[in-house]
Parts: sequence; structure tokens; C-alpha cells
Amino acid sequence: MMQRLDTRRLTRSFTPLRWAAFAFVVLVILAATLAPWISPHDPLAQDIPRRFLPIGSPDHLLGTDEFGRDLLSRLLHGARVELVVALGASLVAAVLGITLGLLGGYFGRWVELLTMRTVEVILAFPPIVLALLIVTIYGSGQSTLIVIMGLLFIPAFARLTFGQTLGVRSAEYVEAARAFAAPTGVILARAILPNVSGALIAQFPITLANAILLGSGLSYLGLGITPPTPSWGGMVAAGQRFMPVDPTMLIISSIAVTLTVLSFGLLGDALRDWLDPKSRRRR
Amino acid sequence: MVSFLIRRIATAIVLAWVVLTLIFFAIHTVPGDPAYQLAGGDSGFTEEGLQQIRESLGLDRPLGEQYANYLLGVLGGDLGESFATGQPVAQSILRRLPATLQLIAAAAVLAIAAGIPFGAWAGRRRGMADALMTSVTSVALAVPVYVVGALAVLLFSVTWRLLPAGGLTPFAEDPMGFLRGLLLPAVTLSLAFSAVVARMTRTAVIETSDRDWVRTATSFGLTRRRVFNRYVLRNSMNPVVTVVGLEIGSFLGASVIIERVFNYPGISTLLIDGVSARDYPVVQGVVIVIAVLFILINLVVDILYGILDPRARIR
Amino acid sequence: MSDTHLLEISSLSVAFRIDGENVEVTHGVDLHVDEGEVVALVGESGSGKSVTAMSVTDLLPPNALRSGSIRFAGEELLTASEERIRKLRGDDVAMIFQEPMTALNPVYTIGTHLVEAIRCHRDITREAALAEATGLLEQVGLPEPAAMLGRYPHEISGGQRQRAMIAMAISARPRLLIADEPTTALDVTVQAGILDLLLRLRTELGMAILIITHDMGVVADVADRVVVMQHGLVVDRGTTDHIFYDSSQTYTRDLLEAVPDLSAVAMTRSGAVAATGEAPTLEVAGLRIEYRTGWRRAPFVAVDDVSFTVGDGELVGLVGESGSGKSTIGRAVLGLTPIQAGSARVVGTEIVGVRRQDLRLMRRTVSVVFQDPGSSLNPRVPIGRTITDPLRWNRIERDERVLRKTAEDLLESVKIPREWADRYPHELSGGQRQRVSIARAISTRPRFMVADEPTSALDVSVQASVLDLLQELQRSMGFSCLFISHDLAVVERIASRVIVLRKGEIVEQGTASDILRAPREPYTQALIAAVPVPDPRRQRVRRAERLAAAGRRS
Amino acid sequence: MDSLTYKFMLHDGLTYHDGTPLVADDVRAALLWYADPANSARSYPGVRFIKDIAIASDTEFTITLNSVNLSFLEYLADPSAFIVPQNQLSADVEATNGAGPFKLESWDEGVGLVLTKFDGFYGADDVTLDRIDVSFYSDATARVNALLSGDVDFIDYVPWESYDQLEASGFVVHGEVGVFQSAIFNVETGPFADPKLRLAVAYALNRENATAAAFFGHGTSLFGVPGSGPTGENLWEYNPERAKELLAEAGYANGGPKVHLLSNSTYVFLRDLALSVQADLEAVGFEVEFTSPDWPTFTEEAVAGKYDVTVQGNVGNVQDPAGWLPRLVQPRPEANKSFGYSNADLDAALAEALAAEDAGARQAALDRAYKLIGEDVPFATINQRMQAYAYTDRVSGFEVMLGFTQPYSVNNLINVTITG
Repeated sequence: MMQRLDTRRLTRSFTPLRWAAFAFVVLVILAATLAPWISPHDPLAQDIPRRFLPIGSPDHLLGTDEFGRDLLSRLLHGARVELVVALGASLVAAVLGITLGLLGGYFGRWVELLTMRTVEVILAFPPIVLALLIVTIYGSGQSTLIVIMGLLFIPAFARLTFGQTLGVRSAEYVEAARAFAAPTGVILARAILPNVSGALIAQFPITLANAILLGSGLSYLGLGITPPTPSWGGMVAAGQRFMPVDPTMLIISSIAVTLTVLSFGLLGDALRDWLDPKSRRRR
Repeated sequence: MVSFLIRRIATAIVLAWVVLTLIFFAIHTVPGDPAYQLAGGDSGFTEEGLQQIRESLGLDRPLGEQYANYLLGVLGGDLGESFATGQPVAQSILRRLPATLQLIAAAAVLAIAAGIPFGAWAGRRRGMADALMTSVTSVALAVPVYVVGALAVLLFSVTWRLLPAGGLTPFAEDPMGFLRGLLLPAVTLSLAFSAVVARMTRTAVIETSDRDWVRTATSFGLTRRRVFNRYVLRNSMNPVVTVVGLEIGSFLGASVIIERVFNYPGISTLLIDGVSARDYPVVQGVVIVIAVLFILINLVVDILYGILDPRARIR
Repeated sequence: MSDTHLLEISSLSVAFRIDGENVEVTHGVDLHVDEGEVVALVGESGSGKSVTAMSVTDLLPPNALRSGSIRFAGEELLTASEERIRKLRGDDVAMIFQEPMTALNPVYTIGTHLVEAIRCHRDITREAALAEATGLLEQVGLPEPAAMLGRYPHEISGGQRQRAMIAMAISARPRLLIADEPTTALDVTVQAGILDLLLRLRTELGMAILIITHDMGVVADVADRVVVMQHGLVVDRGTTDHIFYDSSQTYTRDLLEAVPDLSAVAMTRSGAVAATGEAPTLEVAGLRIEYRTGWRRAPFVAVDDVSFTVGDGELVGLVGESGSGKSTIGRAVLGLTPIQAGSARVVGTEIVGVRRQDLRLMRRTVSVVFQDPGSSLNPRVPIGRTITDPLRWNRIERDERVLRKTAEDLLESVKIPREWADRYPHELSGGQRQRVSIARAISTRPRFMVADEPTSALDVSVQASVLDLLQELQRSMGFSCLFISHDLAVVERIASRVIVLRKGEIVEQGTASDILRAPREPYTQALIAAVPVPDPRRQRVRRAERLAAAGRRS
Repeated sequence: MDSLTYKFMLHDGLTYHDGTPLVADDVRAALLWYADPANSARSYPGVRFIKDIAIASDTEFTITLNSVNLSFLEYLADPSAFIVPQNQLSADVEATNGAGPFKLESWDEGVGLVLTKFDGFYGADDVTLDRIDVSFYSDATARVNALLSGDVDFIDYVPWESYDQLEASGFVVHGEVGVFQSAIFNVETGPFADPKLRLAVAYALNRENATAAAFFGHGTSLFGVPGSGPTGENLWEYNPERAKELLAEAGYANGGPKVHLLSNSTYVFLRDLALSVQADLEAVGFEVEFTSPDWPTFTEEAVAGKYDVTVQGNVGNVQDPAGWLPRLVQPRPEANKSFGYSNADLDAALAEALAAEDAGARQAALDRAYKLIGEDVPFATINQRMQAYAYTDRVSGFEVMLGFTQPYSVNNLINVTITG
């Protein structure tokens, strides 16, 4: 059903840098899925006497954290937690955001007012406050974080879809579909959505990147994923706290976060240039 | 233009009201009864001690009633008194609001001053410049804010002792000290923002330079520089202004972390302390102020958009 | 006249660097323009005519490579310095473009544009430039020039924008004006005005004009000499009369043959099908449609008190300029836009206040063909599936195997290979896409079809074949059709009755021959007089009559 | 005078910050206000023994107690029993007018405050500082950085991970072991109603690890009641095997009970302590579910007993265990004591110790109490943490008060001087 993807544009929008980003994303996903099998230690096993070991110590390739837990294992298991939360949040945001944008964009008038105002209410709330409230009510388990971040990223998807739908709504093939008595559902699903999906797909990795960043921000404020579950955000926050004692923790975890967020960002740019006809990249 | 303004302000008021109602009921359903915080100390909680506190704060009255007179209060500009200190919330917010506004204004100015030229340069040169700009901005967007803050403090304040590690000396007392105090937090906050502005400018410049009127201007015989400045950059400002408006909105959120790292006396810290002390009036007050701030900024952006793009004026 | 030509292009080839390799678009083009001469560069889309014009003052995109030679008044431009070319632009060689809507910067007023153009080559004060600008606007025939200075492009009409652009172009008294399809986007009456203006400026300023167009009527009307291009090559050249009457080139002959000519002589009715006398398929009475323009401002009346009928099996032409409301009526009768007053009975169903189920039932026997081949088909759906969608949506046929066969039959009936059913719209040409649209329209064996400018976006040769197809299908399937167009010649060819529309009101209606040969209303007469016919001799006579008539009226 | 009556003489010419004279009547009013439980004053446990206060003159009064309390004077000395003008003795008045060495100049809620020297203070001449700027740093790292970068000269509540860094950069880190942490239980419902399991926890706790994890080793392990001498201080030991036996005896031979360990996200060292306890409990077979809401929700859940075990800090306001222990074991619900715990003979033993005339009887009663605590484990102490201040070498004359009063060291900056 999808239009055969334009491979010539593919090569043009994927520069070597973006291929590297794509490779790194694959690496992270692999690490997350295979974590239980490939990590050398149990990420929760404490060994306090042998804590803050530097990189390259015998049994711990990347050293140990403030509880003597193996950093490499926590990094791998942490990848799983980060991805699950980021993916969950992005899916929630995508589904709700796209629906709001689609309905608002297509029907216009009071539906548009309703949907776009809800989006503005979410935007008007400072993200951290929203996070604070929900975490304090429901505790900061992974599912709560998915809900909060999902909520916070709705505006990004909603506004993008709204703009794209407005553009496509007046296209003649949509008018034709209405003239030939196509049910509204079919028009939305088959005529409008596929033609706006280009930009939306590109927005997904960018939201993943922002979700991981926000997750680490929340951990810094003590609202992130409840310890002792390993999460990159938690490790960066702890790393920042113990920086004078053992900078390696901060360095490793922030590199992991930065590289992953960077790769997702670059992937998003590449997808947008490849799929979204409007964003032509002139070499 | 006037009817456009009236409608815009009307929606803004409705929005503020919705935010106020949401935050009121949200904070009141949060577990952690404020009375416990106020009873405090290790002297133990007697039920009647707690009840007495609740009464003095009016928490025992039905929620609907509390909401009603809170709403009336807000309309009269009175945001109620803080549970913890008894000081009027409006007063403590007003005392700290300038600091937050100064921080955001400084960060916005820095971001625009750095973002727009960098983006325009990349959009115009394309090729290597474009690749460089995209990767630099991606990195700037990828690094967690407080890591940057922590490193900045480590280098500039602790090791080189050039700038204060935190806090903010009021402008009146010592302008130089104020600037030195503002520099680090503003630069850190503006880092990600300038990346967004740069990327937005680059895209806008690339898209605008394909437009027909640029070719018309060239056909007049104008110099390449003049065509770029007056016909490409000038028109790119419209989308950039919209993005700036949106980003400043999300700024208010990000400033919480900056205020924590630099111990900066803004309203966000007031908010965090308020929530962790279940100081309902403070939380509600700050959220409303932030929401109103966000709405005002959007209003300014819309007006600016109308000035920049005559087509928008008829709306 | 010096022996060297004002502009001499010899063996010019232009190539574009795309993804590393050079794609050559024009191959060894030779043409010249002499002082004060009007040369027409004509060809269909993709013939390379615009690229050639743009290469004169190097307005091509950065990835373009020019080879060969371009000499202006003897001076070689290809090797000239960037600064020399810049000085030449506007001062010696000026340009005007096709899309008036996007050719001017929306954020600047007309005055700012003019001052910019004037002060670009001469060092004079802003006030002096503004005074001169007012003079220029007057010279190009714009009403209240002083007020016009303060207006923004989106606040004035297409014709006015084009005149303003001409004023900018001539601000530095150029010796050559290159006009790239200056009137294609304009209505025929406005086009006539612009062409008159260009000819007048040619004589007043002694300015040579290189006009790029695909409309043979315009060529016949204004050109002294003609250069014909096809697929990047010059295939024919000569004086206008030679090209229209004596040329032996097959491509030129086919081009002239395909152009629908508003014949002065009575023509046998070749294809129009008269009504069969049963109840009319479409009855519209007192139709009124308004658009909301703002919160408290009065709504814009697009259609006011329109009444007409379309007989069973009849093809009625609805003609009017842009903004006349013809498309609005087309969409209204399909139930796509709300109707404020009046009534419209389509295939027996009253549209105004129709219940949802009745609207659905009505739409089973009504179909539509839109104008833009680029956006009338869903780009993400293969054409085989698109053309049978109406059957799916109206639950006429659910079995995919049957639908597949129907799709292939429909493709064949519109002369497109059956195997292409799985192709996507972007893999087809404009003409082929319109045929697919027509295939979709006839899939439900409709009793009534609305054709909203189905061929306006197509090249002349392709347009002719699509029109023939439409007529053939109408005759064989017997559906009645409301044919909306701005091109009188096209309407004359296939419509039995014609309705002329102006600013939402019917000016006059009647049989095609009455309206086109003996128009009663002055507006219709002016409309017909303004259409340039692809026959230089006749066109000179018509131009003289039109100007004389205009002289009497003004 | 004797164990029930105390006579006090006030310095003459004492005034409050706003100049109004401080008279014996103010003292009487303040102490009686604290003695009223409804006001839930911090010094209530100490002053509740007052029977009445007789005023002899403006500068002389005598207090008679209704029962003997050897540490009564300590309670009076506790800063929480400060004397303020009578008009400030109500819940909603800002009590900022005191009689101490410094008076409040300005106060910016959440940001900081400024104190200036009060010349009317009776010991004013040996107060060298004339102005103190106090600014609040909620983030520990920011606090340390402020000192390191020279923004401030003196910081309180130094995070344990920065001790070495500060000492290495030439700052004075000066602290005292004071507040003690212990695991407390919900004895009403859930597995820890059974004392055997509580005892098992007491044996399972690896105090060394806990101190290292939470306080970077800056603290001392506790195996019993702090400050209680040999008989009370080693009631338990780190013996995981014994803990496993106890678990088996309690019926959990193969796989311990599932318990809910409640901690908090605001005070990070308490959370780190809880994480270390979690590891110790899991090592001996407990199945631990860990939650860490923020402080307000934690306090509410702790008071309501919505946990099986949690880790909390405690500090008595007097040295004598008989003085502070009762509060820890009596039924009044509090966030930092075992939920629903009560033990009649323990209460009796403690009351006897408090009222005992001579040292011998007192010690015997205390020993009985310690034995009971050892078996019934109302709380399983973990460690006492070092609480430190850090300041530049330009600051001198600062004294850290001993033991439980350590957190109040900041309240007497009388003979502190700062040079340069």
C-alpha cells in the first residue's frame, strides 16, 4: 500500500554521519534487548567495599558505582529501561498527538479549537511541574514516567500533524474522496494519514531523544525511575553528585545519553529529509 | 487587527482559567497532607493538633468552596498566603520573578544572537558549513542541561574562580556582580535554545531561497548580499519568531534544572520547594504565573508575526 | 541597426548536476533577438524554453552548468564576471515571470520593490525614486499610482501585480525584456491588457522583447519572429507568418492542429451531444453561496441568484474568469460546499438541506474530474485501486477479484495499458493521470459528471486527446456533464450549451453557436474578442477591432 | 535546690531585640505554652513535668516539677525552649523578636536571610561578628561549590562525599557524630509483628556497608542503644547466619517473607541507607519491594504505618537515654518510630530509671530496659552519622556541640571571628 519509497532520495539524505548514527541506534537497541544475557554481573548486586573502581579494573570493565554495582551491566540494563520508557512515551504521544492533530486539522472550527486549545494547556504547564505532580501522586515507576512524558510530547506531534493535515485537507484527491461518498474514517485513514506520515515518522526518533533527555532531567530532580532499577538518567544524576570522588561514572553515563540522543536526533533529520517531500535538502 | 487581539486575549484568559482549575484540583489530590509538614518536628502528631492546623488553613472546608474563594482571590490579585511562611504568595513570587525573567531574557537574547547568524550562515553556504552546523547543533541538543551546568560550575567557578558558582546579586546592589552571576546560567540555558534557533533559521533560509521573489530581486540586479539580507533572511524571520515563542514556553520548564544547579533564586525553585512542602497556594500561584507568562509570550509572538508578515494582519 | 544582434545565443547547452552526474536539459540552442524586435520562444512544458531564457542573465539555480555562448550587444556574457552580469541585470536585460502571486516579496509594498529596483543602478534619493515610481506605475496603466505604492502584493489582483512587475522591470530603461510566460496565470481579458502594454512599451522605449509561452494564440498576437523548441532542441524558426502558414516542420504542424481555434466561420457540430428531452439531470434555481471572511465582517458572496439546467445526456459549458464562482458552483452541486439559499436538484435529489443517507445515495450516480493532475490522485495509492475506490466506498462491489478486472477494463477504456494498474501516480505523465481521473469518474456508470477544468493544466497536444476521450465516453455512456472552464475555445469544441459567469452572476446562456458567434452581452463580447486565435492574419484584424472598440468605450 | 524544685536568677537589664524588657513572667508564659500538648512544641517532652512556676521578682522565679527528671535542665538549655515575648506565643504570628545575640535584619523566603549583631544581648561584648548573610542551598553539590568558589565562607550539612575534596582544598571540615539511623518496623500488621523477624533484621544489617554507602564511612556503626554504655550498646551484631536461623524459626525456611521497604527521594542519604539495607535483607532471604516517594508522602505513609520496614534518623534532645528513649517506644504515632509499638514493662523500666533517686537504681532500671529492647527490637539501630560543617581557614572560634545537640551548633556563633 505504501508508495514505493524513493530510494534515490534515500542515498542523498543519509550522509556517512547519519549512517553512523543509525548504526549506534541499532547497537543501543541490541544492548537493551540482550542485556540480561550479555551483561557480566547482576546490575543490582552490591559490593560496597569495592565501589568506585576505575575503568578497566579486572572484573569490572567500566568500573563500579557508589554501591559497588558493575557499571557495564547497569549501562546495558539501563539501556533497556530508557528505551522502554522513551518508546512507550513516544507511542503515547504519537497516538494521542496525531489523533488530535488529524481531527483538529481535518474538521476545523470548533473541533480545531477544542484540540488545539488542549494542546496549548499542556504547553502552558511547565513540564517539570506536570512531572512533579504525577510522580508525587503515582510514584515514579516506569509506567508513570511513560504517561507523563507521553503527555508532555503530545503537543509536538499534535501541532505537526495539524499543520500537515491543513496542507493536505484541501488537496483535490481528498475532495474527490468526499465527492465519491468515502466515509470520513476512510478519508482520514487512507487519504490524509499516509500523506502526512512522512514528517511524523521523522518526528518519532526526535521525540525518543527528547524523552531520554527529559528522563535524565527528572532523575536529577529525584523524580526519575525509582532506584535501585538501573537507568541512564539515574546514573548521570548520581555521576554528577559523585563527580569529585569518581568522575568516570558521570563521563560514561553522560556519553551514553548524549550519543544515543544525538543518534536519534540525526536519524530523525535523515528520515525527515528522506520521507517528507517538503523538506528538500539541496546538496 | 483589533478584533484579532480581542479574540486572542479572550482565549488566553480561558486558557489561564483552565490551567488554574487543573492545577488546583491536581495539587489537592496529591498525597502528603500539608498539615504533616507544618506540624513537623519530632514532637509527634496529635490528631487534634493536625486538625487545628487544617482548620487554620481552611483545608477542612469542602474542595468546591475552597476553589471558589481561591478563584475570587486570584481575580482580585490575591494568590493567598503560603502555608509554611504565612507570607502572601504574590509577594514572594514578585520578589523572585525578575530573576527568572532576567534569566530567560538573557538566554533568549544569547540564543537569538548566536542562533540566527549561525543558522543563516549554514543555510547560505550549504555544503560543509551545513553539515558542520547540523552536527554541532545536534550535539548541543543532546547533552543533558545539568551536565553542562555542572561542568561549567566546575571549570569557571571552582577551578578558575572567574564566576560565582550560584546565587544572584540583585542588579541594584552591584550591576557587575549581577552580570557575572547571570552569565553562566544564561549561557547554559541558551545552549540548547540557540541550537533550535540555528536549525530553524537554516531550514527557513534554505526554503526561502527557492522562492520566486528571490529570483525576481536578483533579476533587478541587486547584489548577492542585499538579496540575501532583505529577501531571504527577512522572510525567514517569520517561522523563526514562531519557534522562538514556542521554545521560550518550554524554557520556563527547563529553568527549573538551571535554578537547581546554579542555586539561582528564580520562581521555579519556589515551585519545587512548594510542591515538596505541599504548600498549595505557592504551587498554584507559581503555576498560574508561569502559565500567564507563557500566554503573554505567545501573544507577543503573534503580534510580532503580524508585524513581520502583512498577510497575517488581516486575520 | 548595427550588424550584430542585440542578443545572440549560439549552441547553448544547459546541464544540471544532480547526485553527482550532469543531466543535460538543452542541447546547442541558437537564437537571436534584434533591437526593438518581439521574438516568441514557444514549446510545450519540458521543452527547455524557460531554462534558455533564464541562462541569459544567469538566474539558474546554483547546480546549473552553461556551455556555448551568449552575447549581448556583442559582449560575451558566459565568461563575464559576476559583477558585470549583476550590473547588466535590470539595467540592460530585465525579466518578468509567470506566477504574479509568488514573484513579489509578500512582506514588502509595491513601492518598496520599485524603489529597490530604481536605486539599484542609480544613486538617487528615496524621495526622487518614489516620485519616479509613481510615474512608472502610471505608465503601466495602474489605477491611483500613489495609493498603489503603499499596497502589499496580496492586496491587489494578479493583473495588477503583473503590471507592477513590468514597472519594476522597465525602471532602468532596459534594452531587452525577457518575459517568461507573463500571462499564462492570468484571465484572458487581463492577458490581452498585458500584451497590449508590452507592445506599447516596445514602441515607446524601443525595447526588444523575448517572450516565452506555450500559447500559439499569444504568439500569433504579438510575435514578429518565432523559435519553436521541443525536448531541448530548436526544431523550427522563422517569421510568424512563415511558422503559421508555410512551415514544413511536422512538430509545428501538429502543435497548430491541436490548438482549439475559436473559429470565426461556422463549424459543423463535430461532437456536441444535444439533450435527450427527458427530465433534466441538474436543475439549479436562485443559487446563493457565501464564504465567511472574519469574525464580524460581512461574508464574501461567491455565487448570487444563479439558475440553469443541464439536460439528460447533455454537456453544458460553464465559462468564467477566475473569481467568477464557477468552481464554487461545481463543488456546490456535488454537496462539497454549503449553500446559503436557492435550490439544486441533482439527479432528482434536492442538495440544499439533504439528509446524509440521501446525499450518499445521490453520490453513487454522480462523479467529478478535477483540474490538477498532480493532486487529483492520492499519491500513496496505486491507480488500479484508486479508480475502483468509488465502487468500494459505495459498496457497489466488494469482491477484490472483480474489482481488479473492472480496474483493468476501465484503464483500457481510457487508453492506458491494463498492466499499469499497480503503478503509482508519480510514475505517470499529466495527461495519463487525468485519464485515470476520468476512469475513476466513470467507474460507477454515473448519470451526471462535473468536470472542473479537467484539461487546463495540460499541454495543448495532450489536452486535445483527453477532450476527445471525454466526449467519446459521454456519447457511449450517456451521462450528462457540467464542464467548467476559462478557455472559450475548448468549450466551443465540446459543449452544446454555454453559460457565461461573471463575479457570481450569470451574464448570459444559450446554445454554443449563439453565445460564441452572436454574443448579446458586452462582457461576453469583450471576453471573446480578448481570446488570441492561432492565426496571425485573423488575429491582427481582431486586435484592431478590439482596440477600436476599446477606444470607443473609454 | 532539690530534685523537684529549681530556682533561677535572670541577668538584670535583659531586653528583647525591639528593646522591650525580658521579665520572669515572659519565661513563665513561654514554658507553660510549650507544656500544652496541643501546641505540639518540640520541647514538650521536657517541660511537661513542670507543676508550677512561682515569680519572686522581675528577675527571679522558681520552677517545681511534679516528678523527678534529671535531664530537665538539659531540656531548658535546648534551643527549642527559647523565650519570646508573650504576644508571639500563637500559631499564626511570626515569632522573629527574640533575645539572642543576633537579630533578624531581613528574610527572603527560600533564598536567604541577614542577621545583625544585637547590642542589647547580655554577652554582647564577646560577639565579634556584626553581620551574617545566610543563603539557602537546597542542592548539596551547589552548597559545596559555593564554598569551593569562595562565594561563601561557611557551610552547614556538608555532603559526606565531599569531605575529602574539601579537606584536600584546604578547608576545615569540623563535625561530630550525632544523629543515629535505625530500621523501624510496622509491628501492628505484616511480617514484623513477629519479634523474631525484627531480631533477624537486627542481625542481618551490615552496618559497615551501610555507613560506607550512605556516609562514605564518616559515621560509627551501632549495635544497640547509642550512649547507653556497655550494657546497651551491643545488643546485636552483624551475623547473617543467625538471621537465617531466626527466619527459619519464624517459619520462613525456604524463601523469606515479602516485605515493603519504604524510603524517600528527597533525603538521598536515607535512600542510600535503605538501598544498602535492602541488599542486606535480600542476602538473608527477604523479598524486598522498594518504594521512595518524596518526603511529604513518605512522612504521611510512615505515620500511617503504610510500610513493613523503613529507615529513619533520630536524635534525642538530651543525653540521658531514659530521657529520649520513651518517646521512641511509646504509642503516639510519629514518622520516625515503629508503628504501633508498645511494651508495658519497657515503659515501666524507663519511667523507673527517670525517677530513680540514686545512680545505682537508675542503671539497674536502664539495664532491664536495654535487655527488653535487645529481645523485642522496637528499632534496629544501624549507625550514627557524622554531621559536619566546613569553613575557610579565615573562620575561627567555632565550636561543634557534642552528641545529640550537634545540629544546634550553628545557633551559637557568639565567639566566632572571621579575618580578612
